[in-house]
Amino acid sequence: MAEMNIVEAIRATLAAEMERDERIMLLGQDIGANGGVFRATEGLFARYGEERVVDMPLAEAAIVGSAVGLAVSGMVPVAELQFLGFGSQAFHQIEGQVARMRFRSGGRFPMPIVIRAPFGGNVRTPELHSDAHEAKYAQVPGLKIAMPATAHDAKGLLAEAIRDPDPVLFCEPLRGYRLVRDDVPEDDYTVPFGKARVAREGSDVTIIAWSAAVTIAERAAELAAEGGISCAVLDLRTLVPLDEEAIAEAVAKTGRAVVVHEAPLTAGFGAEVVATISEQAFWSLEAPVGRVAGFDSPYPIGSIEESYVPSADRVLVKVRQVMGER
Amino acid sequence: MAEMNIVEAIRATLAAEMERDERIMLLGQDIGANGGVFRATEGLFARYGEERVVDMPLAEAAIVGSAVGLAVSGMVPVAELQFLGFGSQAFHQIEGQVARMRFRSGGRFPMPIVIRAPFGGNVRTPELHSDAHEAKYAQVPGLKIAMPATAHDAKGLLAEAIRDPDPVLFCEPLRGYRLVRDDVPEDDYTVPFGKARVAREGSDVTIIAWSAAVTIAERAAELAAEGGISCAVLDLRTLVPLDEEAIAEAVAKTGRAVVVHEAPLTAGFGAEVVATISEQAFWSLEAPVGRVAGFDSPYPIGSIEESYVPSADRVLVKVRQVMGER
Amino acid sequence: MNATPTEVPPREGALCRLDAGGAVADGYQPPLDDAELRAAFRLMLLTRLLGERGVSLQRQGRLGTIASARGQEAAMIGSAWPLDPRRDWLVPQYRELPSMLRMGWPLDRLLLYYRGHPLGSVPPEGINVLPVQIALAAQLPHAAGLGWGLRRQGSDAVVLTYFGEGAASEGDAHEALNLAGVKKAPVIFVLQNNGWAISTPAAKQTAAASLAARAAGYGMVGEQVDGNDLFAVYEATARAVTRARAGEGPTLIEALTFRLGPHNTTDDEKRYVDADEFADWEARDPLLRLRAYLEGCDVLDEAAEAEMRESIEAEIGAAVESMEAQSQTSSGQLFENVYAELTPRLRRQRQELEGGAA
Amino acid sequence: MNATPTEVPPREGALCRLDAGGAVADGYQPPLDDAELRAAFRLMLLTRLLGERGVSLQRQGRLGTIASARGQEAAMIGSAWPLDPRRDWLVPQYRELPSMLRMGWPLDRLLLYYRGHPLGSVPPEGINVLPVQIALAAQLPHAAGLGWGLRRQGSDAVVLTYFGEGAASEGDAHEALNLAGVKKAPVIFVLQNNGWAISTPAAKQTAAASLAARAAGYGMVGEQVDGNDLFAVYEATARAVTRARAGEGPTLIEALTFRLGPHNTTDDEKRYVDADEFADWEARDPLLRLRAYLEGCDVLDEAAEAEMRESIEAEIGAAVESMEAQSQTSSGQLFENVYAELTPRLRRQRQELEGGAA
Ligand SMILES: Cc1ncc(C[n+]2csc(CCOP(=O)(O)OP(=O)(O)O)c2C)c(N)n1
Ligand SMILES: Cc1ncc(C[n+]2csc(CCOP(=O)(O)OP(=O)(O)O)c2C)c(N)n1
Ligand SMILES: [Mg+2]
Ligand SMILES: [Mg+2]
Repeated sequence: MAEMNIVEAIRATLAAEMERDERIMLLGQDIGANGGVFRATEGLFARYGEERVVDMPLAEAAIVGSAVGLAVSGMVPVAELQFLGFGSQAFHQIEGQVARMRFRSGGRFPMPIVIRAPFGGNVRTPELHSDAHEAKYAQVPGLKIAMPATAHDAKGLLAEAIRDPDPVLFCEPLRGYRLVRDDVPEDDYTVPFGKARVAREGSDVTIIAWSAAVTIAERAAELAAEGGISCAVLDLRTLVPLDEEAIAEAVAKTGRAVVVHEAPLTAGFGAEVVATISEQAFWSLEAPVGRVAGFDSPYPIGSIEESYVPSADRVLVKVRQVMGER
Repeated sequence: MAEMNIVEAIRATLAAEMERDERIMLLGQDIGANGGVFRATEGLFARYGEERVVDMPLAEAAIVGSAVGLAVSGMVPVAELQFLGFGSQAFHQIEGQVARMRFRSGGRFPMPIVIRAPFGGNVRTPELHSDAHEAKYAQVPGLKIAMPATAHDAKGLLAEAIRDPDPVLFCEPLRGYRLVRDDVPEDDYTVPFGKARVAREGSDVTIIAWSAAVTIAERAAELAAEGGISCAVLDLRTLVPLDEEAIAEAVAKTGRAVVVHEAPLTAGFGAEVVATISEQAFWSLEAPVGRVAGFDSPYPIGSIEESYVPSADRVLVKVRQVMGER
Repeated sequence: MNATPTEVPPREGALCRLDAGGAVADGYQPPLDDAELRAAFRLMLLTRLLGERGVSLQRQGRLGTIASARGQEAAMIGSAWPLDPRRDWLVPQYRELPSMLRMGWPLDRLLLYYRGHPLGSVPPEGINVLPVQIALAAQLPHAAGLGWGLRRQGSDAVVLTYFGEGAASEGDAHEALNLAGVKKAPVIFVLQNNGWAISTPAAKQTAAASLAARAAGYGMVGEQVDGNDLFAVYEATARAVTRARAGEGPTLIEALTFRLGPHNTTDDEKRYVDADEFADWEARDPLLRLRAYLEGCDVLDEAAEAEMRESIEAEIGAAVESMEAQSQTSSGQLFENVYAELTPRLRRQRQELEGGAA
Repeated sequence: MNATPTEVPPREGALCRLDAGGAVADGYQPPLDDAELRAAFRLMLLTRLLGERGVSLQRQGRLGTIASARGQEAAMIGSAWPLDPRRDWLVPQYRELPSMLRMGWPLDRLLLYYRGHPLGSVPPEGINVLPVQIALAAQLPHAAGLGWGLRRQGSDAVVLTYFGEGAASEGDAHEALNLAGVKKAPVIFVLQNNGWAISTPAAKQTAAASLAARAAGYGMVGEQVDGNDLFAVYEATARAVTRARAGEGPTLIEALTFRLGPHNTTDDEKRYVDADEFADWEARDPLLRLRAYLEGCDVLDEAAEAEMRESIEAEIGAAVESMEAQSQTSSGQLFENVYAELTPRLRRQRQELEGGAA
């Protein structure tokens, strides 16, 4: 057991997986000699060489699209988008190709591809670097979506993603790269997809979140506790597949829920969570589910981003509201 | 007043708007001499010439991206994506550029751009031609989304979209191009964005839909009426802005609702509708809101698509379910 | 009507061996022996007849939309012929049916594709062909990655991929060509410049005089050939295959050709193609050209062709029958192969559908 | 450390007027008169000093991430100089600060951009510059459309746009160049090949020997120039401007240059750039080169440069003050200019935020 931050956990997992399976290749921008702009691949170039840790031309559609061909040839590509926002440049390859090739080919060409991508606000990156795009990808059948909140899960979910025969979009919280630290077992383990994690027990309100928003939810739960409200925090871990059972169970217990995410409110994945609760736990609901999200405006520039990203305070306000306090 | 189908209404509106405003240019694939693969621009090339009705190179990002520059230069570009599915090739230009340029430039460069795109199933098109992608675009702040269900609204919403200073994704129902016919006033008129239409009054269940799904909803309402259930049908017309008031009002009346769309269920815009209902009309709900949608699988090939696209029968089953019948 | 008809090959500099009248230069030896010549001609003829039969089946409602290869048979067959179907790979766009057949794709399965049947895009085990690609140019990065991956694993296989002069305007074409160049991937990019992308003429597609010239911008060999000349296409491709196998990287071949018919069964080329332009190209029909040559050197005669025709009709007939026999579908096909295993949500959706909700 | 250092210009065929030592060919007359030469030199020096001041402000936490133009001043200033700021347009990527300044972008507003302030990307009325573009190559279709649109409206304005050799691999670059060629749009595409895209060397970016060679594939003129030579860059651009104004369409200029520093303030180029390569390029510094020339022909001397330096420091100092005076923000800026008018939902969100929920 070692304490690690998320970027360390990811680096260690990439190394271990590459050691385990020779078919694994890393593709990305600046992942080689530079070790990735966040050092997620540091040391791997020296260890595995430029045939397996590949600095690609600056072309996201080619990074993702060539992964399709590499997978057909028998390789296991792990592609890095330097930032999730630049996945838009490859959107047609992700939604139209990677996610559909197994279906289109009747199973002949599975796509054991992982697309890693950091995202998330409040780290003072330039425009287009922070946006949380997960809901757009959750609308893409054939793709799975993992969004770890802890270093422990970053390792376990990434190992699972790489071994999964299906394509996985693996979103990494920029803010957590250095700031989120927790115990990571040294042994090999995986965290199964579609199993949410109870990050905190509580009896009044369930706060549902994923990725960096889990930390915000936990902080809000602490604040709420000071005011006498007991909040559970449920970390979804993967959006697709979605752990509907855990959601239903948690909400059945508390009767009240708030969902938190960084992406804009409208058509964000929070809406799916609300709809799922409505379908699976309607009769236990004692109040409308609250949503705390980014606003319906473009992710703003650094000096005003703190007002954009959901804060523990904003979550707390919503928690009070669903408790009928106001 | 003339009876028209949707493609006729669109063609007439494009002609009238081009007549009204010289700055309007049409950009697209095969929209010139060929009049568009669905004839939406038939006759306009002859009338306005190749400077205003432009057959573009086969490059969606350039079609959309050059519209940004054209708008800066003072033109009003109306771009056609041959199919909404190929908007993915321009996704980065739509979400990252068109939708953000006004915000980025502090209002200096408004983007009076319309992106027209047909979509929708059960017309036996090849793969990638039918997919309903609206929810992905609804997650894009800065963009408006219009989805007419009738020829009347196709005209009124398209005129509004073209005159709107903001970028609008205008999704046209392929199935309705020929099959949906209704009365279209010859006079100039617009249909305001963010105002839903009560397509049918009813007292037991509100069926909420947009675009081609409105027709399905209406058919389901007829079937339900035969079984003694009175369904209202609410046509949202635009997803962004969303007419929350109309939704709340309708659901307040019936206490029960079903939302219908062709896109996959998970993270579809139906989830947003459910979340909105939960926020705006929770206390009047007598049953969980039902969702009838495409399945969470890629839009399938022609011979099996009929089982994929929500049918009136599937909607009816859901209506019965929310009525507690089962 | 279009004011700027496509230029008619042979353009200056484009490789041409077999002229429009079926003549070759004195002493020229075709790159195929007589048996192969007959086989290639048979596949050209089959393609032509299949196209015609397809249209009639489509009109009867027994098939869906079909994009025909009529007029482009030499560009397709000439480029597919140098490949070794057991070791090499084909990454098609959507029009290259004879190339798929050449690589072993079963004819009945091709028909199932036109039928709109899910099996139609499923490559049988052992057939090295990717499914038909509907998104223009999206297959090109796949081809680059496939070639790169095969080579990395020590194979000397090559990858053949196709795109049109329309698809060539897509960003994916650029990204893929550039990547293939960097990785020296063993890929042959055959750009069929048939002058039209549906109704858009090449002159509105690009201001470039030659699309093969783009190869220089990717550090690869580029060659322009008369795409209606089986021999020229074969030769250029064979050279490219040799280079690719030897690790010398990718090649871009621009085959100048013409679509002798509508874009597909929903289109009418008369709305935009000038009748004179069409007639010019009919006079350069790749099939007639090869037939003239073969007859001239006694590799084929009327009787042999009639026999061939008969066997082709029988083959097509059998394939149509087999296609229709396989054309049953089940709604389960909506859920299979979305993932390796059904997600809980998909399982529920499947139950809902099968529970009679549909 | 990288095994394949970028080639050092002058490459064969690349236009060079002012060599690394500051010498020109006998009898060569620079394209700018003395006053303009001094003004151009001053802007180069300002760029250099601003970069240095920027780094120190960044370290103090008064500015955010900055991408410096150090080493590329000639490529930027030489290409921006032939433009007419009142009529022409600039569509930048993110590194071309001197070109923005040349077009009239206020210095304090540039600093506001580095500050992470929303105003930093707002072009003042009358300044013909698009906001800094973060998505690589995404600005190129905008430039093509802008040039096309201006021309359609009868203007003879031209559009200058920039991208790096990294961005050149993006699909958007291809689509935009091709479109500009088709539309004969009056656009000058300046490709600054500085050898590196962050840590990725040009040799991993493309196998092409010349990126200017891509112009042929779009039917436009392409030219490779020594990008550290103000005169060569100016001349090539001025010719391109003349052609563009005359309706002869776009030009692709590849300026061979080098980033004399990190990619931005979060980067350390020593992790990947070889020290020898760096030193080679320091010896080709565009600023030193021009200074040597100007001193040689008495357009500049030490005293004049010292004076210049002083006035620049004062200008930067005033801009920093003005920037800080404007650096207040309000959460309302999150909601303004998303649309022309707030949607009801945004109005509610704004109320929620301002109601103290944050
Ligand atoms: C990305 C994308 N955009 C648009 C289309 C619609 N479309 C289908 S075929 C076609 C024309 C293709 O022309 P070309 O690439 O020259 O190939 P050809 O049909 O001539 O063989 C178009 C626009 C598509 N299939 N994919
Ligand atoms: C579409 C996109 N992908 C990735 C990035 C991240 N990124 C920022 S700068 C850069 C390198 C750019 O290199 P180049 O185009 O050569 O320009 P230079 O920095 O050398 O001026 C990368 C990869 C981005 N900004 N946009
Ligand atoms: Mg074509
Ligand atoms: Mg560079």
